[in-house]
Amino acid sequence: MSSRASPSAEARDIVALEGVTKRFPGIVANDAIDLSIRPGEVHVLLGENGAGKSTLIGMLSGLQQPDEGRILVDGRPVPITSPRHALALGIGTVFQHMMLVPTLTVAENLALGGPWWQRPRTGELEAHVAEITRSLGISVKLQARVAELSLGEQQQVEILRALLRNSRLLILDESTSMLTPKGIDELGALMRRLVEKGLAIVFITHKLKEAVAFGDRISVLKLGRKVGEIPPERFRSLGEEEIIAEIVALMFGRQNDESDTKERPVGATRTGIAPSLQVTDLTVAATDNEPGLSSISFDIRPGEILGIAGIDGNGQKQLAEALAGQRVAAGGSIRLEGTDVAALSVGERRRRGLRYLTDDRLGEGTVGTFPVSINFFLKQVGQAPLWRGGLERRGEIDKRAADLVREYDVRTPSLRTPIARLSGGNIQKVLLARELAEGAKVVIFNKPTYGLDLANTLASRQRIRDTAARGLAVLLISTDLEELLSMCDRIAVIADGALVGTVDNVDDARTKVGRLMIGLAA
Amino acid sequence: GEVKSIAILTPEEGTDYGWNQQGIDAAKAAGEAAGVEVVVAQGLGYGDVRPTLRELASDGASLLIAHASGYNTAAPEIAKEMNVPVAIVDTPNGLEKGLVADYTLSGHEGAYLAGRLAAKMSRSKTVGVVVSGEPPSWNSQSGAFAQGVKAENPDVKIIYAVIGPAAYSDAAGGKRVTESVIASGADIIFGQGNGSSFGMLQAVETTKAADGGKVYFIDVIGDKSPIDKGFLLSSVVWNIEPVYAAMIADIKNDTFGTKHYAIGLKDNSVELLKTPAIPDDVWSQIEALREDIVSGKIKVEPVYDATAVRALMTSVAQ
Amino acid sequence: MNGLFSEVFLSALLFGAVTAAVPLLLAGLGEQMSEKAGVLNIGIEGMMLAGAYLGFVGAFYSESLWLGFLTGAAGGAAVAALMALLCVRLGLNQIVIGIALTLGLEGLTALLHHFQFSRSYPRLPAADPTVIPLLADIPVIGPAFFRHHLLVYLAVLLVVVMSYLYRRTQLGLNLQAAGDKPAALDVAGIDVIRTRTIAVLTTGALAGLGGAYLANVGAGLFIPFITNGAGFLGIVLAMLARGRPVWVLFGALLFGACLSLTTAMQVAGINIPTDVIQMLPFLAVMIMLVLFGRQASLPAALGIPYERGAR
Amino acid sequence: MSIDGASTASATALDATSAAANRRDVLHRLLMTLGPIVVALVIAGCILLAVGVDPLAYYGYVLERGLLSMLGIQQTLTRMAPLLFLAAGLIVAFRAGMWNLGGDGQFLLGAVTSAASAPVLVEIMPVWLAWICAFVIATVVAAAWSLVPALLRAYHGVNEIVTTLMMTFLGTSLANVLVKLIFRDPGTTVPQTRTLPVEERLPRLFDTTVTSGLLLGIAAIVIVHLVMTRTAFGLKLRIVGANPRAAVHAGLSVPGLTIAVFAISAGLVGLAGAVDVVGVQGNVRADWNPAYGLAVIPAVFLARMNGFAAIGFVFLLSVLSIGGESAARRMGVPNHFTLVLIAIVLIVLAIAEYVDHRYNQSRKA
Ligand SMILES: Nc1ncnc2c1ncn2[C@@H]1O[C@H](COP(=O)(O)OP(=O)(O)OP(=O)(O)O)[C@@H](O)[C@H]1O
Ligand SMILES: Nc1ncnc2c1ncn2[C@@H]1O[C@H](COP(=O)(O)OP(=O)(O)OP(=O)(O)O)[C@@H](O)[C@H]1O
Ligand SMILES: [Mg+2]
Ligand SMILES: [Mg+2]
Repeated sequence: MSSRASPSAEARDIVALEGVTKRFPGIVANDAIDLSIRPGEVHVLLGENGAGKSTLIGMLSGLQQPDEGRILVDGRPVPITSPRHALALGIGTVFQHMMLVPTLTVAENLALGGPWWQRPRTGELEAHVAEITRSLGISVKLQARVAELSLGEQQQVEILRALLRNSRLLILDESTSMLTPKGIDELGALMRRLVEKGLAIVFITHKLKEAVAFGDRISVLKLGRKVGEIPPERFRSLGEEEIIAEIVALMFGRQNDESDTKERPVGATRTGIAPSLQVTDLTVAATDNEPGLSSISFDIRPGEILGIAGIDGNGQKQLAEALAGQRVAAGGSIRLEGTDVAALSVGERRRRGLRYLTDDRLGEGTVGTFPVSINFFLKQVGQAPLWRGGLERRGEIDKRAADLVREYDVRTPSLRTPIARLSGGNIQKVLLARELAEGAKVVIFNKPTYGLDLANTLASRQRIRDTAARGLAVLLISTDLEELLSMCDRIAVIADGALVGTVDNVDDARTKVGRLMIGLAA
Repeated sequence: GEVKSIAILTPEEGTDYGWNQQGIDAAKAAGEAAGVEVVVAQGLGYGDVRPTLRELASDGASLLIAHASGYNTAAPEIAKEMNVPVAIVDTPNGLEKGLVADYTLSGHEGAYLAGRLAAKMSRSKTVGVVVSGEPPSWNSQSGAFAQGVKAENPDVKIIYAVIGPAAYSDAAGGKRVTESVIASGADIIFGQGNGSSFGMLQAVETTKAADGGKVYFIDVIGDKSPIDKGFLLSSVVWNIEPVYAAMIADIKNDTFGTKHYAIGLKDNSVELLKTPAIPDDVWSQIEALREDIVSGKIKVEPVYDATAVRALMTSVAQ
Repeated sequence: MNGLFSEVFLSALLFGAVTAAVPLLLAGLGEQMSEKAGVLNIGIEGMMLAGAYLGFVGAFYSESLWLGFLTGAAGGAAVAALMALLCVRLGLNQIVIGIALTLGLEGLTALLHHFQFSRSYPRLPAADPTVIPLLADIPVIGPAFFRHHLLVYLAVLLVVVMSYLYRRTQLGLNLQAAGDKPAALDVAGIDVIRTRTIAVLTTGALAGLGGAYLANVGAGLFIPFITNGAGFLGIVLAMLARGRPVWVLFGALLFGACLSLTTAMQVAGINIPTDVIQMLPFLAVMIMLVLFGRQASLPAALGIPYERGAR
Repeated sequence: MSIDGASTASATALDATSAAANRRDVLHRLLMTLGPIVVALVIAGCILLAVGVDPLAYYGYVLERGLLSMLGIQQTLTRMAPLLFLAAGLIVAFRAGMWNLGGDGQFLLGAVTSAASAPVLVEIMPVWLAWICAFVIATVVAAAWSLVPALLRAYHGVNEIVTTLMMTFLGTSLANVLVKLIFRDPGTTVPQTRTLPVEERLPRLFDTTVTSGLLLGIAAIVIVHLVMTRTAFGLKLRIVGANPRAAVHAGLSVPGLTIAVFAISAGLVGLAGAVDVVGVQGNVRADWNPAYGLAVIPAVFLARMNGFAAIGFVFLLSVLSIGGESAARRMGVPNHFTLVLIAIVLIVLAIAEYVDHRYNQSRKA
């Protein structure tokens, strides 16, 4: 797409981008992008992590200004100077990262933005909300504090807020990442209804199936450039498989989606061997805004992958943290190779081989301002050979970090780069390297591929499979059923802080797990 | 010894109608009289003055007057280090020939007279003592004031109040506390405090006594008549010039550091200020009392300790 | 001795407590607003000093107390404007700038006072009290609480107004969002920088007003360093109050009461060093914290400058 | 985008050029410090002009008396000793993300306890041992004083800004009570502790009046810098400071480290008081409070918590305070002007850092 023949924006465009370029220190996030967004269309934006999708959205919603190029609204060039301006232009956005105030209630969050002297108009709001939630098939607790909601519920609130604004252009940046399959379908149907009413929608996702199912037009970004577009005419003429093949070719330059459904040879685990991890009656008290765990029991043998399925916010995080020692258990035992570790500290559990790969990469997984090299070893600070007598051995640390960078293919400008500057996928590789370091016996993976692009997702899954193949016991927590089905030996379903059933991953597992997840017997 | 220039160091600016100003004015006057240059280092605070002392000494000052009790550790040390005479306050046993002289000044005799005056003039038979801290030199005046009141009329109540441990510049505190003391019946306030004494003065000016009449203020050390609005009854004024003049003379005679310098009623280095608010007959009685003190008929013992001063008050107040 | 504790004296003590509490109340309310919006305003002592000085100058030359309050508030707000420019707009470190402003205004007001008033020490006449009918006639309580300058009642009223603003208006939501998740406020169409700037300016105006009250009514004059750490007390009050204006009021009254207690005990002849009595309010609060110490609920983005689109 | 596969190569390349880059960096930092100071002097000079004082003469005295004259530089270096310890203590706390704003209380308690103990100790043991004991006492007392905020923060999550501020009000009063009621020298009329004789204070360096506390202070801040940047312990503290949740996740004992940070920080600040008393002051008077913390806190921030940079800023502060006092006297300006000067310098330095940061960013983009 090097030709910059600026197509004079067609009259039909609500918003058009002409040669928009955005640079950040050391990087061109958007490189001469042309894009037209039309009423009555769902315009899907696809691209790897870091391709520049969110940056583009940032400029449309007034968070950022293009360095070059221009944005046309209704055919006229308009610099979108602030989010307020964007809202006034009728551009409503659901951002990739939560944009709700955790200490305010849902209603207050929805009311945010009115004239300052007014009382928040909650009455008016309620009717309006009821109307929209009905058509969307969701329910929101208006009086609940946002901090008390699960991420999925928060995402619903954000979508609701964007709809409340009566925008002409609705932007959804990875808004399906936290929704249930049913929620996703309902959102898809709603988008359809909205575009039929004449709205324009920009929809960003990493799931190609959603893109094909909901989109009218697809644009693909790669390394900040627009590398291709499938217009509606062509979209309609192709079948799902063909479209996916085309997208994959555009995104990865590869012909086919390296099949991810490669079945794991079940039965590779040696059933005779004693379990590496035995959890009995693990209980965690509920807090004001988080569910607890009630009497969770399971065990995992060496070489086995046990999946935990369930809708987000049902105790997955509590389970992982209780196992890792970051959360106090009210009762029960956790046996690691026979010895109870329930009373041990986080560090001690790790030393004995219990590893936890968190789903919160920036929040707790890394120290964003510290260099990549140090972040590899955050959980080994003070240990030989990287530290001797408490003194840091820079050479040793850099050498080992360089090895890991090579081994795990971490793409970083240098070992000294602050890790927050890496893309999410590369941060994830650092975390993987850290948890799989020598001595691991049991590894808990919490949503290991959340937010990762296809290539990174596949690579991470392969790592996890390899881990199990090396004889480690793996607990894989995920909200993505496909992922669990493609990897696990057994899948347990968690609901309301309890395990409601465990299913062997054989032929009809999908149905059984699905039934358990919606509250039916397997 | 030869005296070319003397230097005086004060913790605050010499514009306070009080301790700092009296010191600086006196040093200037003494210097002028003796024909020596006077260097003034003011507003030095209560921190470390060694740098200033050293600098003044190396600039050739023949005498350093460290005019704050907070300076009485540093100054003798620098005297020895740089071999320059220093004068310090509140350290009677610190004398060293040729090097260190002490001038522990106490206006207690004057404060005693002020106490007599207050007791004579109080309509409510209640007087107040308000201080912003309890350094020894103030204690001795508070104590003597109480003794004076008691000697004049044992039935007069004395209310004592400290604004805060080191509330020297707390003008609002000075006003607040003084108002409370006035409310408890006092119609004459004997006030000691640096910046905070302006707050006391303000309270006196703006608060009526229980009987609806004027409340009067008795000040110490300086003379606030230039800024008075008719509420200043008197002041125990210190004149430090003779002390400094004597120091200069002693350096010249090589007798510096061999004697204590004091101020008192005798040579009028402590004086009770006469204001129009004092009726002539009362004033003549006070003059007579002054004579009695000078002649030794009345003895006023200074009390330096805060606890002892408070005890004096309580016993008076009962 | 009991004679000393007459009705008049008791009400004077309580009156004094209220007078001492008012500057703390105003400073605390101001600081609270900044903190709510995510700005840690350490420069409040400097703003109070600016308010005290300019408030006094205004009142002295215009011979109107109200004009003095106005100039005082404006003075505090002017210092706050500098803070807003540096810390909110440019995002400089709030602690560095706050301390620098405090140091600078200590020096500057002392300097100005030196050149202007250090020979004359002008003093204002007594402030006219506004007597609340009926209530003012209650023994002890009446003279203590209902014969103050009008500004005192306004300051108390301000507590109600602030509570209302925080709980019931969009402005309250905006402020809280600016402190807890500024990005969310921004994308809702409200300018975070402007919201925080308004909060900081309000803080400055309130602190300046507190300083002006301290100088004009509390002391009736201006002298260098007159605030004596009141601004820092305001910070403590605001943080302890956890976003509730009423608690600032209670805290300010507690400190005021302790100051009066100091006087009362001395007048009663109780021989405890003033240092010890001065420790009482802090001791009380520390003990409360140790006994009931709960999670501090400070805004998540407190002290962190906001930059749109940064990450 | 990312530099594929070149990570190791670029990492080593980076190391090879880092020495030269470092030198350039130091030069740059120096320029970015001196430039703003000149700007600040010009601004402050305008104020001087406004009150009718010749700024050039004023600054001449500041320079001469604070820096260039033999006497002046000695005073400046002596003033630095306690400030360095204070800065060291603050660096530990700030790097670990904890706002120890209770410096004045800790400083005074350290000062008072060392002042009370040193004169007694020198009578029963060798002088050097007495110093060490006095230092230890001051350190322990100040560290213990920080225990309440530390425990409240570690186990109840109570914000330490407010607790340390309150403890500093309390500590100042307590120090006064101690001087007035318990450690009071019976031989003086003024309430103060017994005085440590000049001969028994920390030795002076060579033939000067510079206290050897200066060397201790430099050693302290350099050690703190190295511990914070080169050791496992320092790294742990920095992790806690940069991201407490990551610290929990990494298995660090956050409460334990929090308490350690407060203890070390307060201990060093208490030591600052002890070094000032045992080295220079000799005793503590009631109501003495030099409030050094107020100027050192911003200096530490401007130094970005780097020990070596902090030495530079502390030096600058000392020059300004020693030279400023002298200049004010000679030019007939009230001493308060020094405060204004320091404030302007701090603000302009902060702005310069911002401008520098912006410039770097736009150049990289
Ligand atoms: N504020 C910023 N400062 C610096 N770099 C940024 C900033 N925002 C984005 N970038 C960089 O710009 C590039 C594009 O990022 P962007 O968030 O647009 O990617 P994306 O396509 O949305 O990825 P994802 O699928 O993970 O959401 C990335 O390399 C990112 O690091
Ligand atoms: N502030 C920055 N300065 C320099 N480079 C940056 C900065 N932020 C991001 N980058 C670079 O941008 C790239 C992608 O980062 P980004 O955080 O946008 O990824 P992402 O969009 O979240 O993608 P993913 O999560 O899939 O990896 C990385 O190579 C990173 O080095
Ligand atoms: Mg994105
Ligand atoms: Mg991402």
